[in-house]
Amino acid sequence: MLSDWLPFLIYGLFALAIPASMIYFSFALATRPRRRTRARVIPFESGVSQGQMRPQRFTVSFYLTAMLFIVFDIEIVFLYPLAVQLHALGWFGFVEFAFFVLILVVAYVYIWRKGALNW
Amino acid sequence: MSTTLRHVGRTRRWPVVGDAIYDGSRIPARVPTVLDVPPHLRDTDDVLTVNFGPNHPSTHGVLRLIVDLDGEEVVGLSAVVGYLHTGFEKNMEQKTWWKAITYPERIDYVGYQNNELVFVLAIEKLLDIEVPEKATWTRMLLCELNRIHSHLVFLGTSALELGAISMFWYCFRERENILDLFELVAGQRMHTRYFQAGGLAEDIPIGFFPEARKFVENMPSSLDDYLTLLDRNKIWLERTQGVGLLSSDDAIALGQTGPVLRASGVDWDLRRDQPYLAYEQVDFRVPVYTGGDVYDRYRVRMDEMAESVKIARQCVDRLERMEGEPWIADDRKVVLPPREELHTSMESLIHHFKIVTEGYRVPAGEVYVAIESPRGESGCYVVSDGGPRPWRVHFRAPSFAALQATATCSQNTLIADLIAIVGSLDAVMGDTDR
Amino acid sequence: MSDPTRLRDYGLQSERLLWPTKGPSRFEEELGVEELEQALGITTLEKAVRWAQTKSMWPDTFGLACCAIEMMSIVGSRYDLARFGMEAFRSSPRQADLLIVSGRVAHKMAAPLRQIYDQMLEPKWVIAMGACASSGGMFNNYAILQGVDRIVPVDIYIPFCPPRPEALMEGIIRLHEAHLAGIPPAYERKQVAT
Amino acid sequence: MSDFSKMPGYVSTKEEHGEATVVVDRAHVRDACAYARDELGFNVLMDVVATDYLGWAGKGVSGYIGTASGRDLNAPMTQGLQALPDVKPARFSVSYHLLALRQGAPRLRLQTWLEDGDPVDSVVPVWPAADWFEREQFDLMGIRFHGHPNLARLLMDDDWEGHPLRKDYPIGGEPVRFSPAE
Repeated sequence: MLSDWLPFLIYGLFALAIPASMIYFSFALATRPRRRTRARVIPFESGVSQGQMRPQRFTVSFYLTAMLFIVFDIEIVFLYPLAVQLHALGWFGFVEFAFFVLILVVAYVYIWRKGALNW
Repeated sequence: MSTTLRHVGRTRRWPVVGDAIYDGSRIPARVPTVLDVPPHLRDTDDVLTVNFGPNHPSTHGVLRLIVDLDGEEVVGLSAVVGYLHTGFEKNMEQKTWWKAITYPERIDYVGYQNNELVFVLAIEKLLDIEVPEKATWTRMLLCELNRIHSHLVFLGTSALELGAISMFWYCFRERENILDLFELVAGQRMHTRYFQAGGLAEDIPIGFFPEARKFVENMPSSLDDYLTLLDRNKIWLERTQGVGLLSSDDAIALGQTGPVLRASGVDWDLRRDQPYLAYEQVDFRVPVYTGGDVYDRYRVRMDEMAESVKIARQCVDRLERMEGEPWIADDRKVVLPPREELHTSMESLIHHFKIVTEGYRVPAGEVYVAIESPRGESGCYVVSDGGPRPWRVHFRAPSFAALQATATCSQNTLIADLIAIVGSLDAVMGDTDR
Repeated sequence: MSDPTRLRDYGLQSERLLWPTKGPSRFEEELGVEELEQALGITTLEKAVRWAQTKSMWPDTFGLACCAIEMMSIVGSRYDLARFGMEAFRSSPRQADLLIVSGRVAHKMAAPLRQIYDQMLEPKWVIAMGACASSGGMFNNYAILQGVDRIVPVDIYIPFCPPRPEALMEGIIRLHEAHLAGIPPAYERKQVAT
Repeated sequence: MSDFSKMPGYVSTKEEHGEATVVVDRAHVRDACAYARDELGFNVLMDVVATDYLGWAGKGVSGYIGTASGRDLNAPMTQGLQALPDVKPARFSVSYHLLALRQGAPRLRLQTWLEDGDPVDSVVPVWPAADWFEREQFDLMGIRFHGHPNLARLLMDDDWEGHPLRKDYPIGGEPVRFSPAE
């Protein structure tokens, strides 16, 4: 049992070790500033930033675009299992998935006609 | 040469500022260079004020734009300049004419030969000195090479900002060839200080013409490469066409000159309409486009590069036939006598001493000379009191006028287009802030 | 060691350390090659960190005037700063290690320059590129700051107006050598509040 | 050289080095510019320049050997002028360089003379291009332009005192030290 999971464990170990070492070394070897200057705290605004930017309201179109992106991006995640098993599923898988994509195309045409895509 | 001016001559009767400058003008009414936030947005919280500040990768130097954004759309803009104000004019008043020639190159540090030329032409106009043929043609050749150099820097950096990163490396490859020519003829890549009042500082070295011919032969093929790279690139066309519109009347009212004016449909080029140096003996075409957007300014500069290569070729042909001719006037009051003459003639020694210690004297008077620099009409207003030092020098900077059009061009555009607009106006901050 | 403010106090004669076949520099002859590391008291890890820092020192796009055009051409294909791993010109000071002040600094630009320097993270270096940044150059007047070292501690001064790309590269190589030899950045040597 | 005498506030004309200069009275600058633009067709304002003539020809005419008060050898350029230039009517001159975008590229310089502190009418309503030119001359030379929509410092810092390009403003900078001993 363990043997067929061993490669996965080694791979997981590496996947864990590399970011952990990066995080550790970036703290261990970093050279600390002697004193926290005010400039370090305020945001970088091409050299002329007065102070902390007051919380600003963003228009809703940013949020809308983000949501649309998520909807159509997650669609690709569903493609992976299909791609792996495409040969095994054969025509059934293909038709099944064509229907799934069709639904999303309907959604795409809807938001396109509603004008949510142009800014 | 076409002398009828198609789009020009329509002088409109312009009402007083307050209501729109004239019907159809897109210049902001209250202050021509500041785009005000529309009243319905003015004191709501939707407007986000952003500093397109002095240290920004896409502002080509230390220009600062205070941009009011409604989401991604630019609703307010005001430019703040002066972050590179160097006090050229004050310094030039303290130097003799001879030393002051070094300063203008640093004003517009991308089109530096043209700047030096405009000051030297102003001195020569006051002095009324006769410049030999070879010097005039060499100046024309170097200024045309500098125009290509300047447009290459424009193309490289503005394409880089719009994502065509490889254009930067192509343009700077050609630019290095031009800088080799400058180094060959004047000893230094930039700020060559090669023009004197009366001609050139030195004769042209022997190996210059084969190199210049080699550059002039294979430059057109590089220009075609750029066109194939960019002209049918959908992203480039999408980002530049229809962006930053400037009508011909707005361009004239805002004092635009050069490629920005020619891209707005006004057929005006000082090299053809007010020839200086020897431009009337050279055959070239002036590209004019009527779109008035970022794409047409880019097309004007691309065609101008091709025309400049043609002019450079004609200059090299002509200069090769002028092998032994004098390259500087021989008016001893202004021009240093040759070294070997100092050992023999007493007058040369005295002239040499007077010029070197006190500087030559330019007769009293005021003069305004204008030439076609890569960015537009670069003028130089010189007042002399007859002494060895200029009394007042003022440079008319094309970039200074170009930046006044940012408010007009950036109406109802997105912030991403602002980068394309500032890039297309091709303003050099040293030129703007003097 | 006396107040370590000048390079000479560290005995660095700016011999080339990157040039393997050059043989020991006078600095190493004085101390003898074997006990070089004990004498300077640096551990191999420290040396490895220094080596890593010199190999990817990202400059900040701080182009002011004519030197900026020459700084741009050093990224071009002929001089190619990518050989030193420095072709990524970062536009925000948070990600930049090296501030190349290329051009004349007007008084109006002095405050943003200082703010950007403060916002850079340690270890950070400053190269004053060109005569105008190093000493105000030919603009000895009311508008220009007479030398950037009035507001930021400078590591390397590069003469010429504008410096050729080779001159800028020479400055960068010297900076790498100084860092490899263990010389702390300017703000530590000159005890300047970062 | 076409006749400019019908220009409002016309004072005098000068033709030198092939350039026409029309001196206009300070109070009629805007009408003169509107006239130049509408009637004479100068539709582009190229440049607005202010010049400070404080101490003009102050050095006097130098004799063959040094000036009347002797020659200051360690400041070589103190020798006087060979000929006294013409006397200027007032301290400041503001010149408007105009261009007509038509065949032959006719150019004109409209010049007004004023003392320190005298206001001049702004020509922004005539040419919008004048906005920054006038702000720069106000910033560097201290010329007040009445009716300018946004007259503030352009090139210098907002809290800068004095107008740097005036002749009585010191050049600033530092005395150059040639040896560390000084």
